[in-house]
Formats: sequence, C-alpha cells, structure tokens
Amino acid sequence: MANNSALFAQTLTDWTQGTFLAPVPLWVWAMVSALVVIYLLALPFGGIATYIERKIAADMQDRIGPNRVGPLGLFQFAADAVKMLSKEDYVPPAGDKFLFNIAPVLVVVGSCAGFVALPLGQYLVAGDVNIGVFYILAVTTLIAPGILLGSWASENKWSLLGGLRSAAQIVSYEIPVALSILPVILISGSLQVGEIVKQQGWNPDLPIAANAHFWNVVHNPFTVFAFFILFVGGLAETNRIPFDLPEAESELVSGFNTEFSGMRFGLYALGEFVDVFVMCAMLAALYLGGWQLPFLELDKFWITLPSGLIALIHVGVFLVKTLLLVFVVMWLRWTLPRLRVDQLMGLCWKGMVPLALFNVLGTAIWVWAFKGQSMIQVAMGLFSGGGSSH
Amino acid sequence: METGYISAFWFIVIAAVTVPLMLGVGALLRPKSIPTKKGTQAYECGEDPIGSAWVKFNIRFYVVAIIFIIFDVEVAAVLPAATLYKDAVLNGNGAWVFAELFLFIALLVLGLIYCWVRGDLEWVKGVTKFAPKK
Amino acid sequence: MNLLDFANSIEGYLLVSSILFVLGVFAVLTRKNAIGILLGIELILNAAGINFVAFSKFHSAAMDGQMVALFIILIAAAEAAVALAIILRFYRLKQTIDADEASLLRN
Amino acid sequence: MSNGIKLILLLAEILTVGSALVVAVNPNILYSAVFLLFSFLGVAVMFLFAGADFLAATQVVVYVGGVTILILFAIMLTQWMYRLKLRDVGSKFIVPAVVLALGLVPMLHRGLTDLARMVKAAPPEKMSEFAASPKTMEIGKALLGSHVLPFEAITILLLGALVGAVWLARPKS
Repeated sequence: MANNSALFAQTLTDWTQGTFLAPVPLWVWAMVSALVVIYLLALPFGGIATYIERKIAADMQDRIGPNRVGPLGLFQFAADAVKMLSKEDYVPPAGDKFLFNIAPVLVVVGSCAGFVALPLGQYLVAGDVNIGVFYILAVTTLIAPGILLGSWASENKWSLLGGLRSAAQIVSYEIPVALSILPVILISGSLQVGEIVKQQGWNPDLPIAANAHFWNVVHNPFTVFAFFILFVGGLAETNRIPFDLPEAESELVSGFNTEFSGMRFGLYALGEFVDVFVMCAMLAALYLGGWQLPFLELDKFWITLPSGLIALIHVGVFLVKTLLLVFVVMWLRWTLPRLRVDQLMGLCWKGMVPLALFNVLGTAIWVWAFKGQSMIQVAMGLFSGGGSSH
Repeated sequence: METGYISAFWFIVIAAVTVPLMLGVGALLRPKSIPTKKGTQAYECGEDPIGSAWVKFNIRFYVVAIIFIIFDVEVAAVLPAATLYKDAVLNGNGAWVFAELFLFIALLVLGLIYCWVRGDLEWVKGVTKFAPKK
Repeated sequence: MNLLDFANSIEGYLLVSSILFVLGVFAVLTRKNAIGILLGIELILNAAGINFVAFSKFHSAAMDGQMVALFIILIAAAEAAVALAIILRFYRLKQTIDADEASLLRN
Repeated sequence: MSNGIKLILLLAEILTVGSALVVAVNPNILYSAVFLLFSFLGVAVMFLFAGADFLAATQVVVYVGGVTILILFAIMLTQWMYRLKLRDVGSKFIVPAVVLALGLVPMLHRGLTDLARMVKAAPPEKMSEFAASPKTMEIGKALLGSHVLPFEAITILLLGALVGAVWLARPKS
C-alpha cells in the first residue's frame, strides 16, 4: 500500500511504538484522528467562523460587532451554541418528519467527510486516498440532496423554492469546479492531494531541473484563470454571497432552512461553514501549494528542525492559506450585490464552463509544449541560457 | 483497499452521529415547548398559508439538471486519461492522450453550443421580444 | 464459512446482486408510476455493476470487469437523462405519469 | 483483512439490500428515491472493497450527485403532490411479481455461483494484491488502449443523449 506513512493514523501508530500504547490497533487511531479533526478543527471552525464573520461585517460597516460575551466578544459563539441548544425543537407537523430528520445528517456528513483527503501537513492527513480530489468531489455531492430533501420536508413554499434553487445552483457549478480541477491533474499526473502538494515546492538552492515547479496557480497563464474559476465556483457551491439566492432573505425569508430552528438550523449553518473551509482548503492545496512554504524546504534547512516542529509549521502554513481564502469569502459578502437567478445560470453555463474548457485545453498544450515545466522554470531556463533542462 | 478509507469510514460515522448527539443534548437542556396555532403553521411571515407547499414547480430546474448530468459523467470519464497525460508527455508519446482530451473537450463544446444556440441555457423562457405590428 | 467471510466472498457479492436485480424487476412490474419504473431500472443496472466488479476481483484479478462496470455507470446516466426527459414530455401531454396511460402510440 | 473491516462490508451489503427493498415496496415514491440514494452508497462501498476505488467515487458522483438529484427534481416537478400524496400502490402485476421475486433470487444466485465455480478463481494472493492497488491509471490505460473503441462510442452516445434529452424537455411553442 503506497504512502502509508502519510497517514495520520499510521503516524500515531509509529509514534506510540515502544510505549504502553503500542498494542492499540490502527483502526482505533483512525477513529481518534477522525474525532480530533471533526471535534477540534471542523466544528470549532464552524462556530468561530460565525463570530469572525460578524466581526468582519462590523468592521466593514464601521460598527463594533459582538463585544459583550468575554473579551472582544470572543465567546459569542459559545453563547450562540447555548442559545441554539435551548431553543424549541420544531418539526413541521404538516411536513415529512423522516426526511426532516435525515436532511441535516446528509449535509453534515457531506461537508465533514471532505476533510479526510485534505493534507494538513506532509504527514498529517487523515487518509491520503489515491483518488483524493475525486473523493472530495464525490462526498460533497451529498450536500445537494440533503438541502433539497430538507427543503421539501419543511412543507413551506419559501423552503421548497430555496431548496430547488440551491440544488440547481450546486449541480450547475459543479461542472466548472470539476473542470477547473482538471488542469491540476494534467500538471501533476495524480489525483492524490498529498502528491499534488508535494510537487509544488520550490527551493532556490536546487538547479531548475531538479526542482519541483512552484505553486500551481502560477504554473502557466491558464491556471491563473482556473484558480479564479474554482474560487468562484466554490462560492456558488457553498451558497455564499454573491450566490446566496437559495437563502436570499429579502425574497425567500431564509430559503431552504426557513423551518429549521434551534440546533437544526445550527447544524445546517455549521455544515455550510465547514463546506466553505473544505472548499478553501482544497483550493489552497491544489493551487497555492498546501503546506509548502514559499521558496523554502524545511527538511533541507540550515539547521535540522525536530520533526514535530516541522509538522506544526506545515499545519500553520496550510491553515494561514486556507483562512486567508475564507477571509476573502467573508469580505466578498459585504462587497458584492446578489446575482439574479438568470444571471447566475448564465454566468455558469455561458461564462465559466467555456472558460474552464479553454483552460483545460490551454494547460494541456502548455504541458506538452514545455514538457511539464512551469512559467518560472521556463523563464529561469531562458535567463540562465541553459535552454531546456531535459 | 487503502487504509485511508478506514479514516473515511470513521469520519462519516462520527459526523453522522454528531447530528443526533447535538439534538439530544439540546433535548436535555431546553424547556418543554408549548405549541401554539401560529407556531405550528408553515412560516409565511405571519399570514395563514393557503394550500399545501408541495406544489408543482417550473421545469427550468429540470433542464439544467439534465445538461448537468451529461457534463458530470463526461468529466468523470476523462479523469483517468488526464492522470496519464503528464507521464505520457514526458515519455514522448503525449499525442494519443492529447487526442483523447481534445476529443472530450470538443464533444463538450459541441453539446454546449447546441444547448446555447437552441436557447436551453436561457433561464427566462418563452418571453418574446416586443415586436411592433406592421 | 461464517457470515463475515461470506460477505467478502464472491457468493456474498452475487447474492446481493441477485437480490438487487430481483427487487429491480419487482419494482418495474408493480409500479404504476413511470419514475418508479425508472428506479427499478437503476437497481437492475447497479446489480449488473456489482456482478462485473465481483467477477473482476475474485475471478480474474484484472481490469476487464471494472471497465464494463464503468461503462454501465456512464450509460446509466445517459439513460436516466433521456428517460426523465421522456417522462417530462409524457407529463406535458397527459398531465400524469401513470405508465398504464402510455399504451397509445400516438398523441 | 481483519474482521472489523469485513464487518463494514457486511453492513454496507445489508444497507444496499435493505434500502433496495424499501425502493421496491414503499408506496411513497419520494421515499423510494431517498432509499435508492442509500442503496447507491452501499454499492459504492462494495465497489471499494472489491478494489474498484475509482469506480466507487464515480458511482457516488454520477448516481448520488446526478441521477438522484434528477429523479428528485422529476418527482417534485411532475407530481400534483397534495392531491396524490405520492401514493403508488396496486397494479395488476403484483401477484406474479411476488411469485417471480421469491422464485428468482435462489435461481439467479444458484446460477451465478455455479458460473463462478466453473470459471477458474484467481489465486488469493493475486486477488488481495489486485484489491489493494490503485485503479485510476489502470482505467486510464485501458480507456486509451484495449477499450478505446467502446469508450469513444460512449462519449458520442452521451452527446447524443444530451441533444435528445434537451430536445425532449424543451417546451414546444
């Protein structure tokens, strides 16, 4: 089995060799890693993101924002959680109880399962499966049926309209998203996210030929566009502004989650924020070099760093990149007006899909013409007069 | 099967268990709810809802979904060939894989152009431009 | 042979596939609703896919079976798109999707 | 493979069969569609255990993300739901269908297992090696090599299906 060492669970098994924890089998460590990632990363992120979003909104509108609970209002999300937990648990009596209960499960599972293939660090990935990117695309498709069924089960006209819009929007934008991932696959020759990230390093000390190409976003002119298409498609897939028609409060009250109250609504919101995180993390891993520090390779550093510190730095770099993208997502919310539904579909099918197809073709030609080298490698090869490195 | 899928299994199980867990914790914390007439109605800004919400909707959503599924399948089908492309190029026989990719893109473009020209990508259908009578 | 080993043997896969196939046929025969019939057909196609994948692993350890299963998935999507478009057309014509109404060969 | 992992497979098979049963007999067509989704997921897990990782993801992407959504749209857009309440019971075929179902399962299973016995089984070590190896590139090689003709035929078929389906769904003025 390839790349066993890249597994979180395997790393934990190796670390505990020779200690009293040695007899613990691999599947227990897999469960521990899942617990750690979901309860210490995914769900807290969803909670804190609501606080950060309100704070950013306040800053942009010259307000103070949440400032009562704890210093700077930091514990606002905890107060929100308590509030949601203690609210009335409302199931529409005229609706469909079974579907109403199962819909949030689909949304939460669809967003949390995407974390499996995200490499937080070089050796910190819950399951660096071989079909990596495709796996993430596959599990996140569970969200659309979840939203659609939840909206139908509410027996509310706003909900059903919002759910139908949401499902149509998510499935439409899945095409440009998938097509914008294709250039990365052409460049890397792999679907495995860990492998894709590994190829995006750049060490100035190495000769060009021995170097990996730099971040995929600057691999060639077409990947720059592909990056933006993936980002915009991700906004639409996660129902963020300017694509928040499914929950447009001025026309649909609250869209597909109108009838969801208390913790049920909280789970929807949580699932959505986690989905934003997965999207941004995927973007960071595929196009912005994941855990790779720009122009540095820590294991070839002038002093040898302990492996634990390197792992921490990797996680930090990855989270900084991801959270910057999340910040841009929140920033856009207070910047752009909402699209109309016909503009939304027009943008997808007449704008992004043709452009994404063009990017795939352009990247294929670039890879063929320059033997897989990036812009930087080609330029440096020209300046040093060495010509092609192959 | 790779070990990574064991992690995936646990992620799915734990995420699925989280939902009833949180709802259960809420059930312990919250006061007993007293349903009222307005409270148990479908929310329509306080008005009494007229008729069921389970009504028929416009077919535009449906046409979009039909176009989507064909594109989705084509993208899924081209992924295996795309993973081979880099190695094939470096080994000097990229032409065959490129031809495959090009055919795939050409077919998608053809389908897109057909839908575009025949107006299936228009969201607003059946609205004819105002033409003054002669 | 205990149940766990049976699940991971070709007999287990074939049993699941047989049951799926028969349930699909059952749905096709008993449903009046055209969409219900389509659900049955999807079950039948899945049963065939399981069959091919099972033989691919347990009896040849080669890719041929998986290729056919992939083709089944691709064709099933095309089939679903066309079938649902036909159902939509039929619905526009008759304001119903009861398959028994579809016995006429003209409008 | 440890017993715990085999248990996951067994659960997936039970999920597949149980959901398929609901699909076949539940009178509510919407519930049938939802359980069809779970059946698809179970089949994807079975694919994964048979060493078809790429196929499993394709199954989820195409069936769960595509076909199920399409079917749900179709149900929600073509039914006068408040009148029919989605009931779909009673058919003149119900008795023969039950008889057929009860008789057909053992027959089919018997026939298929006999076939499996007749064909020479792969050696166990080759089987587990096959199940553990990644398949994406293998599928790519087969699609470009030995299976190129059916693959091209299917891509063209998909284009035809797109044109045909869109033509059928277009409102006639």
